[in-house]
Amino acid sequence: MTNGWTDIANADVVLAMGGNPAENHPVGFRFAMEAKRNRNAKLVVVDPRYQRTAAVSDKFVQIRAGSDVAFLGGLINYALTHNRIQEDYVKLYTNATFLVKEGYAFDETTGLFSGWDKDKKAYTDKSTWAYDIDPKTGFANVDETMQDPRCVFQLMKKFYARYTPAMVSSICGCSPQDLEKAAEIVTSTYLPNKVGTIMYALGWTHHSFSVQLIHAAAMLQLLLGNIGMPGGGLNALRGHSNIQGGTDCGMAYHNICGYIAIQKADQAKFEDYLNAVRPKPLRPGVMNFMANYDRFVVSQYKAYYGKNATQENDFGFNLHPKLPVGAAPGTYQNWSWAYMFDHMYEGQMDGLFSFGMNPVCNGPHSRKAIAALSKLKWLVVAENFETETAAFWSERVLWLNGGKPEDVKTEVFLLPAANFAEKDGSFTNSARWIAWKYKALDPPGDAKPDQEIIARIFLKVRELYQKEGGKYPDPVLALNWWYTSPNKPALEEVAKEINGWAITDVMDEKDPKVVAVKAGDQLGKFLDARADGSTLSGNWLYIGSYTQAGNLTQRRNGADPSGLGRYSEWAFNWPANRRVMYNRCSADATGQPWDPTRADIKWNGNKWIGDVPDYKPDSPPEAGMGAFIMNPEGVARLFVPGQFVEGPWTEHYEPMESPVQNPLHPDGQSSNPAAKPFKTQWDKLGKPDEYPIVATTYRLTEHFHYWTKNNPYNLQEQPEFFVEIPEELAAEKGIKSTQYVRVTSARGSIVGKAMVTRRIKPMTIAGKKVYQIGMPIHWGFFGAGDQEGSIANLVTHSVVDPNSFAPEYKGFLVKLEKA
Amino acid sequence: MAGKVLEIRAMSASSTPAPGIRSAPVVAKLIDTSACIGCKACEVACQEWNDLPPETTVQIGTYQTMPDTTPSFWNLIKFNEHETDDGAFHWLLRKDQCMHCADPGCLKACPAPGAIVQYNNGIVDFQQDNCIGCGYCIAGCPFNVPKMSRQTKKVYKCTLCVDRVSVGLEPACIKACPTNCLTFGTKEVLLQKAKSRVAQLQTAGFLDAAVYDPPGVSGTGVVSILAFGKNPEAYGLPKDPSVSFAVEIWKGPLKWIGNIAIVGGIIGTFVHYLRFGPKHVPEDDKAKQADAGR
Amino acid sequence: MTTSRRDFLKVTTIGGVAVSILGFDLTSAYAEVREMKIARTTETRSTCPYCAVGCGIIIHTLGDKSANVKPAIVHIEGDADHPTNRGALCSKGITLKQDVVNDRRLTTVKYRAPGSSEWQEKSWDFAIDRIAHLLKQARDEKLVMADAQGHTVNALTSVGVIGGCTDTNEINYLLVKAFRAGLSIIPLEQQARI
Amino acid sequence: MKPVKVAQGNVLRYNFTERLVHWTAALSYIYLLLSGLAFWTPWMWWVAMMLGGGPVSRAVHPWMGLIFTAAVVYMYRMWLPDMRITPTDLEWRKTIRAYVRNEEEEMHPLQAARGFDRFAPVDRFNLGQKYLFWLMFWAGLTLLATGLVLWFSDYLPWSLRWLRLLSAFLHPVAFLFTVGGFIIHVYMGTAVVRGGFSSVIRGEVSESWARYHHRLWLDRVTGASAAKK
Repeated sequence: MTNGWTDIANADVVLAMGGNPAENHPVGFRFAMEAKRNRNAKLVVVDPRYQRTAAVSDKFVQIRAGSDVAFLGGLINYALTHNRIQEDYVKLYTNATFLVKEGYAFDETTGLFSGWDKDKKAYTDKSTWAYDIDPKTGFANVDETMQDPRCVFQLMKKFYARYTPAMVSSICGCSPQDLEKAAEIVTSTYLPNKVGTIMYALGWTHHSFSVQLIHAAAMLQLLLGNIGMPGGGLNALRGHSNIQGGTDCGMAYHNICGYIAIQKADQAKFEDYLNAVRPKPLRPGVMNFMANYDRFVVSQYKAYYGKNATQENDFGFNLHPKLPVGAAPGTYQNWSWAYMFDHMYEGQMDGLFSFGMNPVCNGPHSRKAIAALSKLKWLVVAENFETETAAFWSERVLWLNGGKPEDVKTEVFLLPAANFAEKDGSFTNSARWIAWKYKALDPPGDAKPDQEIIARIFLKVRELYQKEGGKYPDPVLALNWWYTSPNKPALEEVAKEINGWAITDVMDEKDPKVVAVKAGDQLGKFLDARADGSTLSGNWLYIGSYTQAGNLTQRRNGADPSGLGRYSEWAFNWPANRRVMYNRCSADATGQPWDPTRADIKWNGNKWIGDVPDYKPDSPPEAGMGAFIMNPEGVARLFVPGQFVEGPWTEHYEPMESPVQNPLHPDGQSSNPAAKPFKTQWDKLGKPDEYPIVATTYRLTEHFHYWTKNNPYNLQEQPEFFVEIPEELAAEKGIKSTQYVRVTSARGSIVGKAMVTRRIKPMTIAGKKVYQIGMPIHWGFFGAGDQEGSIANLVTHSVVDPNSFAPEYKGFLVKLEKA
Repeated sequence: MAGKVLEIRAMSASSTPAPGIRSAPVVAKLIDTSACIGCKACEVACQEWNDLPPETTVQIGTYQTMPDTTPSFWNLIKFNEHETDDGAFHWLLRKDQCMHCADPGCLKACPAPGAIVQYNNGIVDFQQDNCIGCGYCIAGCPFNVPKMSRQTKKVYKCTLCVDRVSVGLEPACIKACPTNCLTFGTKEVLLQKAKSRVAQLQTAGFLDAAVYDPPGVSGTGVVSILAFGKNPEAYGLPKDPSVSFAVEIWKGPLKWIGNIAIVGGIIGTFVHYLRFGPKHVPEDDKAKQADAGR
Repeated sequence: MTTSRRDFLKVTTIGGVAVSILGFDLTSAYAEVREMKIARTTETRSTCPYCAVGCGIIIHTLGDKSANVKPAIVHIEGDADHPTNRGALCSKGITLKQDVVNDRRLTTVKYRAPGSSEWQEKSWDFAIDRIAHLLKQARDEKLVMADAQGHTVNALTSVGVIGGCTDTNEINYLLVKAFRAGLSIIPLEQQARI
Repeated sequence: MKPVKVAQGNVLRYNFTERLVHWTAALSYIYLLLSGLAFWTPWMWWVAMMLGGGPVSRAVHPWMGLIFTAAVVYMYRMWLPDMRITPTDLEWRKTIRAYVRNEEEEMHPLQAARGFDRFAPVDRFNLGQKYLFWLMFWAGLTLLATGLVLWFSDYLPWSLRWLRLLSAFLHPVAFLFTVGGFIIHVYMGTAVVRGGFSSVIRGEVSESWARYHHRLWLDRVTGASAAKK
């Protein structure tokens, strides 16, 4: 989230799209309801189904699963053609004024950008997706009037002109009037004193074009001047209690803690790596905060390797593993989830640790996951309950793939783990609030907290290396395992380390005679970290969370003098306890708020007051530092110069399995040109003639993922798997509610009760009648009551978005029959 | 201890007036159905707080947990689909539970002294210890609320968490509700809130929006805001509920007529005896004579 | 006969009056209100482990934390002070007690030997020992120190670690620190990807 | 019925089965009445306490109801021929006022013979008894039907709730009718018509009693008087 849950109450318009907050985040959704109640805010819901959020909406539009980009394109086009954009904001805070490099082009017939290699079927040259750079200064050229045909704004207008209401209707299946009505409400926030927010979740991220989809939403919000405003922003709701903290803390193959890209094998020298993570400024005067990343990398190494990270060994640059290069030049190996399971299936892996994960259920394509796990030599699962993954070798699960337990040679350890109530520590919610929780009781029986499991495994391996030696034992032995109780590190100590402290006295950068942070003191702010090895910090983003003032994640001051739901002294909000990100945009060029009733920050002549500014606190507005301090441009990117693999703009591409050819370019590229299916025997994609129905998967409010199937109360609320089927389709197939139906995709099939409903309507897509059905996840083989193995992911495929590598759970093809 | 806090305003089958004389603010629950998202937090909050066993359910072709409330499930969100004349689709979500009527039909119909009580704060509570399981309250209720347990042969329903309310806490469902669809407070304050919310809904285009506080039962302790206020049936609510005529007659005039008749009958026979005495059978021979005489 | 009949009525009437005068007064029982079940429990502030709203919860446990008490969860309810949920919880959060107190909870280490069709109960020492050996073996065999182009790699990709999305930041950090920085494992993934 | 002389001057009015059925009905009715009164008015709640408490009374009441109805139905089978209302009954009804006022006695002995003539002769049961029988029969069936609905009240779907309400209303109405009949019956059988109570205990009545109250019946069972007539 750019903003926060409590901040949503400040919105005038809430667009819930690609998410079903009332269903999946009911308590967070209360702020949307507050906005409705207290500000008469309008709630617009765009979704494949009329669902719980739609039940309280002011405008609901049904679209086909997988057509969200077209709808957003329609909204962008509406804003641009009806001149419903906040022009001053766009000029100040986006790259709309930037000139684009000569050579950049988009072919409307093929649906491809410049740089496409027809033979290799790939973008081999992305060099034209760039700004027009002044060779002398290295800065991008701009046209403040936005009239230059090569400026981002003009190119954008032209690009999205194709997303007419008629075209959107033909792609999404909604009426043109529906689009226009929704657009009228959503774009009403273009006025400086009107703010709209977007709440999205996995309905946007589960596509083969998910990153671009979110880019489109960001473009819309930037055009309307909603980013950085209280009540605005682009808010990812996120699905797990600490999925935010997990990504913050580096649980991803491609970055280390704090979203710093992982070191690559071809970065031979430490300097190469640091240069790769520290971009050069693209405009004069910008802050370009990422230039500080050397401090954070070195501090992170110091946290890892302690005394063994020295200036001489580049602070342990070679102790840390590097991402190996890939087969194709200029690429790197991909170990993201779906790729990991593909590699596992190909026999490239020996072992897997799973801490509370259940890939047989939660990963794409359950049968492929089971086949992949069967190739492992060993599997370690730490869990609260027996899961389908832990027992994937049992006959109960294995029948899905037709195997026998004796053929599965995987050695499996199922370790009983403590749950949330049985240990302390902090969770970071989607509003980036890091909040401490306390232990209420001991785990049952022999169950152990995860820190003990991790520590004991690591220390045992270290012991083995100490005793018998082995391959490259250096990092194992060098790791700084300083905890008072090494076998069971106290999480308070870990929290201290994540924030970091000064190892030796840290001198003030302006006045080197003044000690900024005393040796042994906790770091208080980002720039307390040093690249010279005098500080350590496990995760720079969390600096400020555990300072000399104590563990700030434990703060419980509910005061909100701002009246904007900021709660600045409740827990700790990364970054730097800033509640609204990009809040410099909430004020105009002179530093005065666009809307005085919703002032997040304000220039008082000497400094910025209000929320923690997302800006240099004492840099006057006229200095023009750039509101987006993390971007080397200093502004937000409407046009993305090369960071994404499928183009600088968001174009509508059909899902990998689609009932129609892309109506935008029927003779050109239909699906995402950069998304590539895997090649194993499991990875089949269906064709619309055999699988004519669009299917989507989702959660229900009564269950949490695959956990609550162990809880009798939750099972009572939603006892069994079902398939939501439009009335018309059911009539066509002679299906009645509660009869069993079989849903089959090219990957497998699944049986469940039919829920015949008026809440999903048939659609006309590109002149063709298309039905869509929906299936909730949540059930499996293990749990309270009778579980029948109705795992929705038995029918999903594992093609992933080429930027984020998230699988396409929404909008795939199936056929439906009576069971 | 808690019992001392709440006095009794009315009691089932009471031969004397209920003892409570202290006034207490009448508490109420406001259900803004237009803000209900059907998340069912209230359903399980109720069960969890009251330690009620989970029910065994099956998928019945809707999002609704089960067709109806049960003895161990006192609070059910009903999912009603509604299409307005202009073709707009609405999912009408309503919390089905005891309405805590000011004039409770259940209490009126109940023959067991003290099995149903109404506290001075308006809460209508079933005291299972005194319940005899006759099911008359089921007949007395215009909202189909009381449910009899097959095991215990006692009737159960929402208590408005009287155990919480009596120590100054809000009911469990109220606390759980994420969207502020449920509000707890004194009825007076809640009715004001309801009024302004109805006005807001009317401005938003729901011209029929209204407060559902049926006068037929002298108002309820559970007040609902309905966007389609002219059509409570669309929510599964009776249009103009009242304690049934049959119950009113039965527990009203019929009771007095019956009592008078019974007592009158006994007195009548007694008076008859005093006045006329028994019949004497003539001696056999006299009868024979009489026979012969004919 | 007639008198006895009348006597019967007389006796019952008098008896009834006597009984109702003498007792069977139920009014004391009428006013009973159920006892507040969390009147004297211990309250622990925690955070709901489900979605990312991060609702504050209060865990009520049996006893007052005195030395001789083994706490058990009596009730879990929303934390009214928490600015996000202000006491509210959804249908999942409200049933959290069942997530903790559940007869399906794992309480012993289970081990499945290769090819076996059942679990065996094992000790922690066995599990830790065996896992460490397997992990070291994989690392010794598959760790890549340099690739074909001569780049330093020092990475292990044949062992993966998934998890952490519902565990604390500190656990996530320990996973990253121990498994990536310490044991050189590259495939570290979690729910955010899927 | 075969005339049986049981003792000198006595006639068997009720055989054992009849007495048993009568008392089954009577005792079950008394239980139903007492527990029913407890449910009817809180003033009588103490009766339920005496009967083992409210829940017990509530639990036993329907079973007693079944017994009572069974007895009533058996009586119907048993006494139907005797209970049909005949033209003679209608004749008898014309003088009911005098019957109620015991005026037959005032005439005796002076106008004994005429006195007898003032009343139409009565067969085994007089019209009042027949009314009681039919009242108890129809009320019994009503009580059974409505009682069953109330017994299984919680099984009744909400759409049939009118049935529950109707039953809740009709059950006490029918009850009140039976109470009326019961009071008169008990009063007549014990206080007014001396010998009536013992007849249903021991089964015998004196010939004169029979002649006085049920001449047609006596004539029929003895055969003789019919001839004499």
